Formats: sequence, structure tokens, C-alpha cells
Amino acid sequence: MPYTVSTPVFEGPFDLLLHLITREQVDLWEVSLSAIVDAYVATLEELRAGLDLETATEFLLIAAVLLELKTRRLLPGRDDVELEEELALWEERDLLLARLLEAKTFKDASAVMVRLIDAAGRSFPRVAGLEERFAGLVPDLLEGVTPQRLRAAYLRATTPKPVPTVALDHVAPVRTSVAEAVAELAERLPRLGRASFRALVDGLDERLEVIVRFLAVLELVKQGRAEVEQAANFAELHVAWLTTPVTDDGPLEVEEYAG
Amino acid sequence: MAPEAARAVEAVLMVADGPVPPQLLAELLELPLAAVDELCEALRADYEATDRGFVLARVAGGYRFQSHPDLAAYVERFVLEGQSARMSAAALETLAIVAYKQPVSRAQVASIRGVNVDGVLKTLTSRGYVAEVGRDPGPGQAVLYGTTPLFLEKLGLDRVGDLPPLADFVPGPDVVEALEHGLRAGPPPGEGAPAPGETPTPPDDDEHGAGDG
Amino acid sequence: MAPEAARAVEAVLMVADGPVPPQLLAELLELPLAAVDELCEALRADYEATDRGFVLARVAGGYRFQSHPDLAAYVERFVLEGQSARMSAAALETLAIVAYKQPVSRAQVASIRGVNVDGVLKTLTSRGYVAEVGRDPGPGQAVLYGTTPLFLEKLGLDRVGDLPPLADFVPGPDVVEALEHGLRAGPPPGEGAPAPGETPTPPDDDEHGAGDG
Repeated sequence: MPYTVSTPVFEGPFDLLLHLITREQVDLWEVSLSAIVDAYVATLEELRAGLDLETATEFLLIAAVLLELKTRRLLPGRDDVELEEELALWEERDLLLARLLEAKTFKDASAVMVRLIDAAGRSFPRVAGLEERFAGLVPDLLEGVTPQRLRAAYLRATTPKPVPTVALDHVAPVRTSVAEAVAELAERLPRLGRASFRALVDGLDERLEVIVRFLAVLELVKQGRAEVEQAANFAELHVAWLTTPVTDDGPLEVEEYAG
Repeated sequence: MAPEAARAVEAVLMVADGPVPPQLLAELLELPLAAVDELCEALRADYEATDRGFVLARVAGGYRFQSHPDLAAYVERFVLEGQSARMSAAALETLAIVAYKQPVSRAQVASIRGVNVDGVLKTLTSRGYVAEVGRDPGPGQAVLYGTTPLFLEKLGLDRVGDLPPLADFVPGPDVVEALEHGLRAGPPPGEGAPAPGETPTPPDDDEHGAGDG
Repeated sequence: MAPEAARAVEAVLMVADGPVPPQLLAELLELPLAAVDELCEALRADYEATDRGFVLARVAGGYRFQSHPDLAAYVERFVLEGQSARMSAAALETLAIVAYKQPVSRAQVASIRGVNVDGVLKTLTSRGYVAEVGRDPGPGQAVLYGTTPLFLEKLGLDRVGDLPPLADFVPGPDVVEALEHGLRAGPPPGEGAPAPGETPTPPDDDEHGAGDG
């Protein structure tokens, strides 16, 4: 089986978009939506031939959102835009962002799994089994085994077995809006003062909820209402409520994420 | 002198051909489960302290002896069949989604990855890391996938719950900021024209990632 | 701390499934034969002094770990209570896969069962029900397994082709369950009735054991 590590081959639209956005990380504030959109569309053009319908659709959907965002950015003001249209676009964008973050989350989880696999692969199990002197004790395994029983065992082995469900999380998507999460945090954080992000998402087992909560924290940071500290990669993330907002732009509201 | 029970654990694990569940050890030794776990932990620590070439590990729901990881070079030369090939990034990401979201349907995995995952799931199934574990009770009765004990052995885990919590992988603020910023519609601070010639490095291969694995 | 060479001997003997000739150890460790024997003797004395539940024995021209003779009672219990019950569900499924899919590689069996089958296959081989029947012509040249004449004899079959045909469809778990029950309690409707007296009431056949081994 050809197991190639495909670094520059984009596995899908998220892969590509993540790559395009994060490669600019060195110069965060220079990231240009225009450049991203252009690069995205250019790559899409090149990939076109080799895509299956499902994947191509995903690519196109994202391209559409990106293009719309780009168009919007080119407009001088927003007054002439229908509010509803505007809100719908934000929603699209938030959803795209959430899906990107989810894809990235599993990408990073898989990197840790590789480390686990590599570590486990360095140990080899003992499989020696019984010493001959005990062999006589083993009851004849085929005692009472009929061809029918063997057939049943084969069917059992090849039939999906309901395994004990691992209750890590459940499937039903919970669509908490970022605005709601911001409101909740703005209510909780002043009381806590400072809290780990882990504590803030305690009890949330749906990734999307965690991601939405994260976006809300980010929103608060942007508004100068909270501060985020992280000692190192993978270190615990702490969120601190700022009693005196760094910037004072009036009542707490969620402009970017309205909807 | 080592207590009889600890010696008995050593003897039994020595003739076992797979991980021995602690419940079975408890039954054989007529000890409570907690005592068995304590015994095994003491043995594990003992081997570590005396710098043995093997370890007592808890894998896939049982205890077993295995070679010490830092002696892999010697054992690899001895073990006949080569280690399985490395998995592709697509296969690993798919495996991660199945591991954390199980039981999960193919469509759910595909929606997270944004690509068709039929081929990758088939590969993972044929390698025994993933199996059909049931059917969605809803309409359509989609096949649901989950990980197998072989997956646990492959990762050296006792149970799926021992995977690092997914929350640990939620991207850090820098990444979120970058993504968020990249998709911002309003004019960014210091908006400049994109640098000329900023065409992306095209992937050097066709998109066949969706189907391989 | 234990020297690297002694630890390497421990690691190799731990994963070996039979006695390892000292010549092979000498080769792996790049040491003279006499040094290997010295190392092994030192390890043996060490285990004896620290009262381990296992011994390093010299058997059939090689070294191997085995359970301490004075703990035989526990090992016997393990064989009779644990091992046999555990083995038979796991072993039966493995045997069934080999029987129906032969010639089949270890990896193929593992992928169907979703567990590591090295130990179980070894047991089946040592019982003479299964044997190596060839090598996969493809890369890797995996060993292929098949059933033996002893297996046919035990099942009262003339040849492998006389195994009951598998249904064209794969029945759901409920059907298999019913089938299992039927085989236990008596012939289910529509199933070929087993000969009287042949109706097994397998003491050891538990479908819960399917996942381990």
C-alpha cells in the first residue's frame, strides 16, 4: 500500500485554505483576503481535473464564500448593504471558520496519534503462549465443535459487533452562536476574574461548542475586555477579565458575529 | 522476598499470548481488582527501577509483557515480519476523527474533512484499525464506524478514553487569530495591495488524496 | 544499572515465541558466544536471587523465559479457567476465518477480527489445527495459513469444500445471535438440524469474548 506523506498535496478545501492562511503567519497583519482568494481560486483551477464531485462541491462552496467576503471588503462602506444579506454572510463566514478550526483540531490530534503510534511501535509484545508442559491441560479446542458452529463463528467474526459506545461526545450538532457565548462569558468572567479556557469549556463535549466558545473569547480580547495568556504551545490557556477595558468602545456588543 | 501473588502474576503473564484482563488475574489470585492493579503497578515500577529490558504495560484492556522501547533496535532485527508501512496524512486524520467521534458515519467523517473518505475508510477497515460497529437507528441506517482493539494496541493505549482530550488540540489563539483575520471582510489595518507575484506554490501532484489512504 | 547487552537479551527473549539459540543472540549483540552464555547465566541468577515468578531456562538448544515451576498451580488455573474460556471464542473465530478464507495471511485474519491474532494463531498452530501452507507471492511474502488434516478429522469432514456454505448475504447481529441460540438450544427453524447428540452446549462459547484475545 503506498503510504506517502503528502505535504504539498491538499487533501481538501480545508487543507488548502488552512495552508493558504497560516503560511502567512509570520506576518499576520499582512494577510490579505484578496491574496488568499486568488490563490485559492488558482489552486482550485489546477486541481479541477482530479476532483470527485463531492470534493469539488466543497471547494466551490468555500470559494463562493471567500469571493463574497472579498467583494464585501472591496466595498467602501456597508451602509448600502442589506442588513439581512450582511448577517447571512457573517454566518457563512463563522461557519467556515468553525469548520476550519474543527479540521485543524483533528489534524493536530492526528499528529499526536502519530507520536503514540511511533512510541508504541518501539515495544513488541510477548506472545509466547503456553509452555509444552501445560499443553496437556488445554481442553481440546475442537471438542464439540461442529461445522455449523464453525460457520456461526465465521459469521460472528465478520459481522459488525456493537462495541460499547465510547461516550466521548455525541453527534447532534449544537449550534450555540458566538454572540450567545460572548454574552455568557461576559456574565461569568467578571465573577471569576481569571479562568483557564479548560474551565470555561468544562462540560462542553461538542467540539463546535468549544470552538464557538473560543471565538467568543477572541471576540472579548478584540474588544479589549479580556486577555489571553498561554505559556507555551499546548500549555493551559488562561483567560483574564479586564476590569478596565483597554479600549473603550461603549457597551458590549458583538458586531462581527451578529447573528 | 516477592509476595506469592506478584510472582503468580509474572508467571501467568509469561505464558499468556495477549493482554490479560485484570479481572481474570483477580479471579485466579482470588484478590480484589484494586489489589491486582496495585500488584501490577508495583511490578511495573520494580522493572523500571531495576532497569530491565522489558516492561509491564497496560494495553487494550489488559496487562502484558513487552520489550522496552529503547531496545527497539535489537528487537527489530529479531522480529521477522516488518512493521507495517506508515499511514498517510489522510488516513491518520480520518482515524483521528473516527477515534474521537465514534460511533460515526462515513458522511460525518467526510463533512469534517471536506473530502470524500470512502477509500481511506476502506483502507483503515482492511488494516483492522477501524470496523463497522453498528447502524444509525435513524432513516438511511448509515453504517457507523469505530476503532478496534488492534487500534488500541497500535497506539499502545488501554482504552479509547486514554486518548489525549480533544480540547487539547483546539488551535491556539495565534492560529485562530490568523484564520479569523484571514477571513475578515472589513478592511484590515494597513490594508495593502497583495504583493505581486504572490501566486501560491501549486501542489506538485494531482488531488488523489481523497481516494488513497 | 544493567548493561545494555543484558537488557537487550531480556528484550529479545521477551518477544521470542520459542527458545532463542545463543548463536543468534551473539549475532544480534555482536558479542562472542561465551559472553552471551555469561550474560544469560547472570540474568538467570539475578531472577533467582530476586525471587521472580519466571525463570530463564535453557531449553532445546536455546534460551527462553518460562513460568517458575513452583507457580504451576496458578498457570494451570489460568489455562483451565481463564485461558480456555477466553481462547475458545477468540480461537474459534480465528479458526473459522482461516478455514473459510484459506490460504490467508495473519494480517488478513487480524483485519477481520480487529485484534492482534499472533498469539491465537500460534496456539492453533501448536494444536495442529492450522499450519503454514505457503507464502504470499506479493511483496513482503507474508506467511499464508490454512487448516490441517487433523482439523478436518476433528470436524468429521472429508475436505474443506464440505464446510457448510456461507449465506450469500451477511446477516445482522440479531440473526447471528438467533443462530447461535439455535445451535445451543436446538435446531432453529430452517437450519439443517445437527445430528442428535451432536448438539453442542459449549461451556466456553461466549460472544463477549469476541473482542479479546
